[in-house]
Amino acid sequence: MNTVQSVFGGQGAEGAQFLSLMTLFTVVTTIIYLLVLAYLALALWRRRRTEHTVESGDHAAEPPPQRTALIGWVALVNTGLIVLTVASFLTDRAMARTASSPALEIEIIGHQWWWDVKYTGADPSQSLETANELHLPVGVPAHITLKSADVIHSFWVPNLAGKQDLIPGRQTDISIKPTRTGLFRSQCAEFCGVQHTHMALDVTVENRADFLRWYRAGLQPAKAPTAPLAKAGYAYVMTRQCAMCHNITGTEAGSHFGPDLTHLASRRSIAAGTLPMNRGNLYGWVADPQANKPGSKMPTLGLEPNELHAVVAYLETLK
Amino acid sequence: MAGAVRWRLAALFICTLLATPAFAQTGAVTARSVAQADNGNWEMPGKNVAATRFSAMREITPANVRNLRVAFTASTGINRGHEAPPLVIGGTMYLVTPFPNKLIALDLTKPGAPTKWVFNPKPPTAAQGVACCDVVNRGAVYANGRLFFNTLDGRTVAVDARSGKLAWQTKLGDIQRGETMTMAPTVANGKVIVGNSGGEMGVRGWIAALDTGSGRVVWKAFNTGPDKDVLIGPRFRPFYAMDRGKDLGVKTWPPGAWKIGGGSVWGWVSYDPQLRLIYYGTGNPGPWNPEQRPGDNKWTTGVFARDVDTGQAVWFYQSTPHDLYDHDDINEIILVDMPVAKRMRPVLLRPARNGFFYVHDRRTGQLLSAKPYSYMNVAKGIDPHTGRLIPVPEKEPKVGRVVRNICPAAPGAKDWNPAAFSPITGVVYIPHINLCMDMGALEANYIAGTPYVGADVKMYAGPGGNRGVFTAWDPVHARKVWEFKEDLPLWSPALATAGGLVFYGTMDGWFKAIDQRNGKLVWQFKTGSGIIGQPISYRGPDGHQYVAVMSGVGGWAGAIVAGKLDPRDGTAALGFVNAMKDLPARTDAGGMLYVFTLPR
Amino acid sequence: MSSPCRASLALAAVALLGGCDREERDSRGQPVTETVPAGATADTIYPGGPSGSTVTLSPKAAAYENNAYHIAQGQQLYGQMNCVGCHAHGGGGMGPALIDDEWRYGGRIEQIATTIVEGRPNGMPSFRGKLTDTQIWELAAYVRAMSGQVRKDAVGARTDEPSNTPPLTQTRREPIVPGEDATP
Amino acid sequence: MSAAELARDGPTLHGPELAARLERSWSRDPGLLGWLATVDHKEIGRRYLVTAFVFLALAGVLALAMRVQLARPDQNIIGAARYNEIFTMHGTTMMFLFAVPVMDAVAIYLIPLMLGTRATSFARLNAFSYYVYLAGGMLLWIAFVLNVGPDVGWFAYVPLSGPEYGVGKRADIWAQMVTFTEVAALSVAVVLTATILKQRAPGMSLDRMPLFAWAILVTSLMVIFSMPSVALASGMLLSDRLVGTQFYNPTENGDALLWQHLFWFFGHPEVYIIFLPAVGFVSEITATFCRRPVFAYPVMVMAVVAIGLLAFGLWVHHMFATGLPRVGYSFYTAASMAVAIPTGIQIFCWITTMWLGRPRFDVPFLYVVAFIVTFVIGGLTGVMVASVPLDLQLHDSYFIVAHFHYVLIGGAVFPLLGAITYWYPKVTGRLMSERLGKLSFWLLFGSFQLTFFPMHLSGMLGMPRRVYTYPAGLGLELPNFLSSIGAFIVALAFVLFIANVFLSLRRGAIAGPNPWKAGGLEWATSSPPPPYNFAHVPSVGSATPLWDGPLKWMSGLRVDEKEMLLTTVVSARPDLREPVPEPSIWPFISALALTVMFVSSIFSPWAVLFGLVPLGVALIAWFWPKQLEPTAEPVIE
Repeated sequence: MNTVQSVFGGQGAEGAQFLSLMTLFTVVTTIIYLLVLAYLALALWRRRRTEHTVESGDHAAEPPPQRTALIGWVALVNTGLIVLTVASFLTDRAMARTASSPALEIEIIGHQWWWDVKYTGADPSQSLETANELHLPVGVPAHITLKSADVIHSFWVPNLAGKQDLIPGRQTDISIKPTRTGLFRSQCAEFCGVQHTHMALDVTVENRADFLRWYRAGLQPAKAPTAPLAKAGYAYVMTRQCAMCHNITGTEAGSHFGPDLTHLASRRSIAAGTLPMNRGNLYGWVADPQANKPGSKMPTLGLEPNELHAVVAYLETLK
Repeated sequence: MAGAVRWRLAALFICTLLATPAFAQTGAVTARSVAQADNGNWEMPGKNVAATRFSAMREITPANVRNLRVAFTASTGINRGHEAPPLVIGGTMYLVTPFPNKLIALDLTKPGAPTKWVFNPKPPTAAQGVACCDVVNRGAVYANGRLFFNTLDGRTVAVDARSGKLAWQTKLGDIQRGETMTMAPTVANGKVIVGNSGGEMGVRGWIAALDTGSGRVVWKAFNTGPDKDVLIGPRFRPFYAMDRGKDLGVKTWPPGAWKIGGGSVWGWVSYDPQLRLIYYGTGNPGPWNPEQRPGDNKWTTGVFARDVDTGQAVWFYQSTPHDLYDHDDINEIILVDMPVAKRMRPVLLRPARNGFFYVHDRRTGQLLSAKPYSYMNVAKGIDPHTGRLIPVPEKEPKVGRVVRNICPAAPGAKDWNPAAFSPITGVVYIPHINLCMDMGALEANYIAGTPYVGADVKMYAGPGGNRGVFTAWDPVHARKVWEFKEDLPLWSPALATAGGLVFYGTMDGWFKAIDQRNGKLVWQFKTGSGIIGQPISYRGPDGHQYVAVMSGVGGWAGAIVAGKLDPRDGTAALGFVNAMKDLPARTDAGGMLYVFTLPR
Repeated sequence: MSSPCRASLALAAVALLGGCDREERDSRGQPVTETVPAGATADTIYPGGPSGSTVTLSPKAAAYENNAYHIAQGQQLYGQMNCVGCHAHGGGGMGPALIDDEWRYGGRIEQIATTIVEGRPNGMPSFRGKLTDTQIWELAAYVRAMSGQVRKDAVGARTDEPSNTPPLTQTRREPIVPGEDATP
Repeated sequence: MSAAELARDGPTLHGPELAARLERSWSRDPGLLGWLATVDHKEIGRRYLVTAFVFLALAGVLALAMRVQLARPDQNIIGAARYNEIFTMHGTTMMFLFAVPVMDAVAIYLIPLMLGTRATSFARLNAFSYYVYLAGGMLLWIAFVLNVGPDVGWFAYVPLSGPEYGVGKRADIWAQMVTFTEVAALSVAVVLTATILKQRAPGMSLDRMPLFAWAILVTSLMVIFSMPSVALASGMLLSDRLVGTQFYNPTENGDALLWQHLFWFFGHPEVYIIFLPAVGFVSEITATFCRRPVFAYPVMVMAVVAIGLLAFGLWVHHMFATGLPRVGYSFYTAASMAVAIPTGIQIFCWITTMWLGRPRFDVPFLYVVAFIVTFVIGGLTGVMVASVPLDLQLHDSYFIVAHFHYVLIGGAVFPLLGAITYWYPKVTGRLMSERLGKLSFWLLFGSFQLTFFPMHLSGMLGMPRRVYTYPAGLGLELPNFLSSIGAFIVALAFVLFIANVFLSLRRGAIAGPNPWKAGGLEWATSSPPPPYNFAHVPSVGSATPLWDGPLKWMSGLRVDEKEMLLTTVVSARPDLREPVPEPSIWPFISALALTVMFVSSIFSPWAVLFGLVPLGVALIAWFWPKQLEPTAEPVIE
């Protein structure tokens, strides 16, 4: 059983509430199901003392015990459903309460097939923008505002909480209070086009100190490369196709059509979870993105080998 | 040098005092200009460093203006927007044309004013690709025998006024990053003050002072970024708390956004010789989409006062923190002395683009009055204690939703075309516009050298259906004296004369004169193309009063004609085409100087 | 199925055969032998008369001209590569209008592609090396769609952004008479 | 000719001579034109059935293709774009071209026989509906073959299916197919409602009507009230895509959720439109194979009506993740829970019928038992996803795929297969083989669980819907592999069932009028029934007429003209004689004109205008009144 992307994880406050409600529902529904099966089995294979069939002449008869059994059954079903409804309503309210005092404001904008994650706050100069990754401090309730830039997507981290759709023209939100640290994987849950499959998000829940260290590192602009190969890569990225679509804070590249690459090398995956982050995959992705993620908006650039080495060398400096 | 200036000021007081009773309102103590005396020349676009645009010539009066006739005309041979004023120094008139920015000298002493010489700075044609709102130039300035003006590709050029030879030129802007220069420089204390334009191209705004002799950059101050770039030091004491703090040029922006945050200086610079301070406004923050740049976005859309010699900032007032609607604050700044609570105070008057008429004490930047001079529904007013604009929240543009009926529209209640101040009536004559717009914000991508706007705009006439308004504003009592409607937006500046007239032009080519006291139309003349040029008045070699203006439609409002745009797309020319669909039928492009005088 | 059904099915298949290439999605943009013909200028005078057949269209034109997928990608690139900043939604601004029938440098798809690659002296930036060949041809296909040159069933009616140009499906076809492209 | 000389089916005319006279006036002329012009509900019902099963087979093949692609992680057998087309076609075909039409098919065939009448009302409208349905299906599948098939999901959420992101004509074709199928479904609903309310055998008052007829009545009313919602939604989508209106453009104050509300207001009643006829099948089969009428008839009827009403009140549970106010959601949680009560009651009554009766384990009854075992699991997972906190985790995951396959295949397809086995002798005159039936049943039941139960697990392991592949290492390999294996066995079971249907056509045992000794009126006529169904109109004294003593027959209907008897709505007392429309080619031509109009209106809005002219001509010809000789109306004794 994987612990990275599963509703059984329960590492978030909402996730835990989901598990307890799910067990209650499963128990009640299983009891009802067993009752039905038992009644069915008995009805089919019981030794017949009396029968009310056409052959026995009184097929229209409806003996009273069955009528009372029917009323009893309706009562049982009603009470079962009422119990479940009330339990569901109470759990829903409990989940809503975590939204009461958010300490972390995050804004996630869904694009066709990647996630734009912004840590906004009172002080705009301390806001951080990254892509396809979400870091959360454990125990701190985070309020995430969800917007979409094109079609409807759905933000779902099974281990932490339920999903919420990202709808163009509307602003939905979700509150998550992670209770245990860990590395999780989230995936878009609303069909959003050709590459809906490869629109994942790496979620990292860490203790407060690690989170602040990551956050401060994220605020630093990209360091200028020093190695000659990386410098050649930097020149290619700034003067050719890459700067037309990507943003690398601290450099000339400032377009938001594609994901932010400022700290690409410190992420766990490439292209919204399509490939795990390592040198080989960086080569594979930059050389021919259409092979790994056909239909993605990143075109196959047709790089010369030396250009490819240079670009990958530069990308690896974007820690 | 200082002594001479003071003497001339005294002389001016005396003659204005004499003139005042003839036209004074009933007993009101009017504002008085601090400008130098009028020597009949027109040496800088604002007529003087106080930017009053007031000519002391009194030969043409409402009585005889009826028979004003054309003295001579001259064609510039260029069909774009002519926003520059003709300059007259001695017997020569100098014209600066839109791109390719020719400087033409006409000899006024000979009949028909033949051309003496033409100076061609030859800016590269590619510069036209990064000029956001028509390839205009707002004029040159004359000082110590030289003419200084900017070329579209970002060069400040000094030309010897007699020979037309190049004295020096300094490269300041880079068209590869979308930077152009269209403003008219100002000469203050031996320095040429210039700034860049390109707020729509993600350019970082700056203002620089060049030595008039050598063209060396004496100082340069950016309008975003850390305090050392903005030349903010110990002398900086903004009046209001919202403008105080360390490195606000970085803190009020998302990380790195200030590097492409706009705040360009493409408007007017005024200079107070006594206080040795220059006053100028900063442009809009980039991109237009406000959600992409949370925070107050210091130091955009505000007014700076700087020491002319060192460039150190003395005070700053932000008219529109976190500007939502491209309300650049670069409009003209008129320096006058005015009675405030019965005491004469040195003030500066600003009919700002966000629709408020600001009066500040020009020593400290304190806001003395700020009343709307045009219809607006995007702001509730200015909080007198904090000096902060109070926006209307539901009018804030959001990504993914169109916000409708935003008044005033992006060009504001009045765009760049400066008003005129008449010390005789103490009233500011404001030719401005009455437009509203629908605006939708989009996520903007920064690609150097391409537009960085992120908004979809569509403009239309404001309440009343008229697109232009001419307002006479009494700064002392902060109220309208009179106002009349114009069908087309007024994109031409005003000229006030001691003769009691105000001259302005309309976008379909009428050059009009109205009476300063009641705004009645007393004379008009149909020129060949729409007028967005600055009218001037000068004493000709024969001692008579002449009035001159350049006719050639263009600019942002006239882009539909100058650029031959398609009216079916209302968002064209950043939304202005939707409001000017009838303009192509009423005027065509042109480029002609008209000079008028009374018959001899 | 009984015979009449099979007959009508075959008939319908033939009728709709034209539709299949309109929606072909090749996101990779296979490189066709010939790239943008360098130096192809506006329809110009051929000294000594046009050489043989009239202007030969580039083989790529057919792949992009009426292909819905490429036009849709071109529409997104038009917004994201800041073309909308200068040309607005076809009405023009800093740049000339694109929805009218005046083509200063030629209105055929390969001429538009050449304009995008080379740039033009009066301020059109050169995107050579900045956009891939496919992207440039997709942009050229969309620019042609703005003035109604493209078949109506290949274009999307409107974008989901605020804009008030008439829907592309209703844009009246502006005639381009080969060789008579308007010059200013 | 005076009333007396008119030939009538009475004491003077009966037996084979009457049958021959009726055969002559009720049969249609042979050949293609006759085939296209038929108005016989039995022939139209058979065509619907065959066409629906063809589409089932096509969509089934697509399902297999999807399972091949998903058998192992990170496979690329089918490209992303093609896979999206395939799952869209699978969903759309199953919902719009198989599930609703196949229930209509069985209803159109059986209702007149069950009610003891000779034809359906609006017989030509019935024929028209089939052709419109066929045209819609062909439009979708021809487009799919020509690489223009929709790829936006069977629900086509905007803005993905909108003008900017829905490239080319793909989403238009989906939206127009919806227009076709909903015109067809509305027509059938009108036909069935009128037939049930006005043409029941004399004496069959509302409380003696077969439970299947009740189910079809409620289903038809649900169609009439829900289909216009999706018609409006798809019409607005088409105008957005073609003429540039702003209904769904969020930036111009349109709203992406408007589509979801309108679609699901139709979407949830739609799944009950598929489920309620199956409830009718189960009631009929349970009654016959337990040898007694279903327990608590009025409670069963009230349950069906309750489901019909409640179905309109809970569509927002499809939209729990769209950020609507959370207190509002809890009303829909309560409504979704409430709809489980009538279903629970029905389950109890069926089992009580088995308890009181003596169940005979023939194939149809096996399907009913399988239905109960499977559907209740689906119903209970439905109760789970009715709760907002649970649905926020389970929505749009494979848990939901498991849930709706349990309620749709378990809840509707199992009873359908049982119904086909049960009424096959009535339609063809021969019994299906019991041995092959049981083999295909057990194979289907076992493989169904193997295929769809693991999907609950893969859903909870975070596998979203509509993904063309999944990464290794998430524990999804085993459940997906099992599902893929199961899917092929389900396909094999279907092939066996179809083989049984074809083989029994010739080799099945001769059935005779009532092989199961059932109680319904449809077993009172021969198998297969003659074109006129009943020589004499039967009259009914109880809910199960064949079980309660010999049938009484009425006479007096004309023989030389097609005529049927209308009865009053509540107590079914004889009311009027109604002439039955003659076969006519015009419904087919009207359907053709409608098809040309709908298909060409995808390409140009003017087609809507110009297309009305041929359609108008065809409709006028269709409704042109028939010249009946004026005859006095005798009073029936």
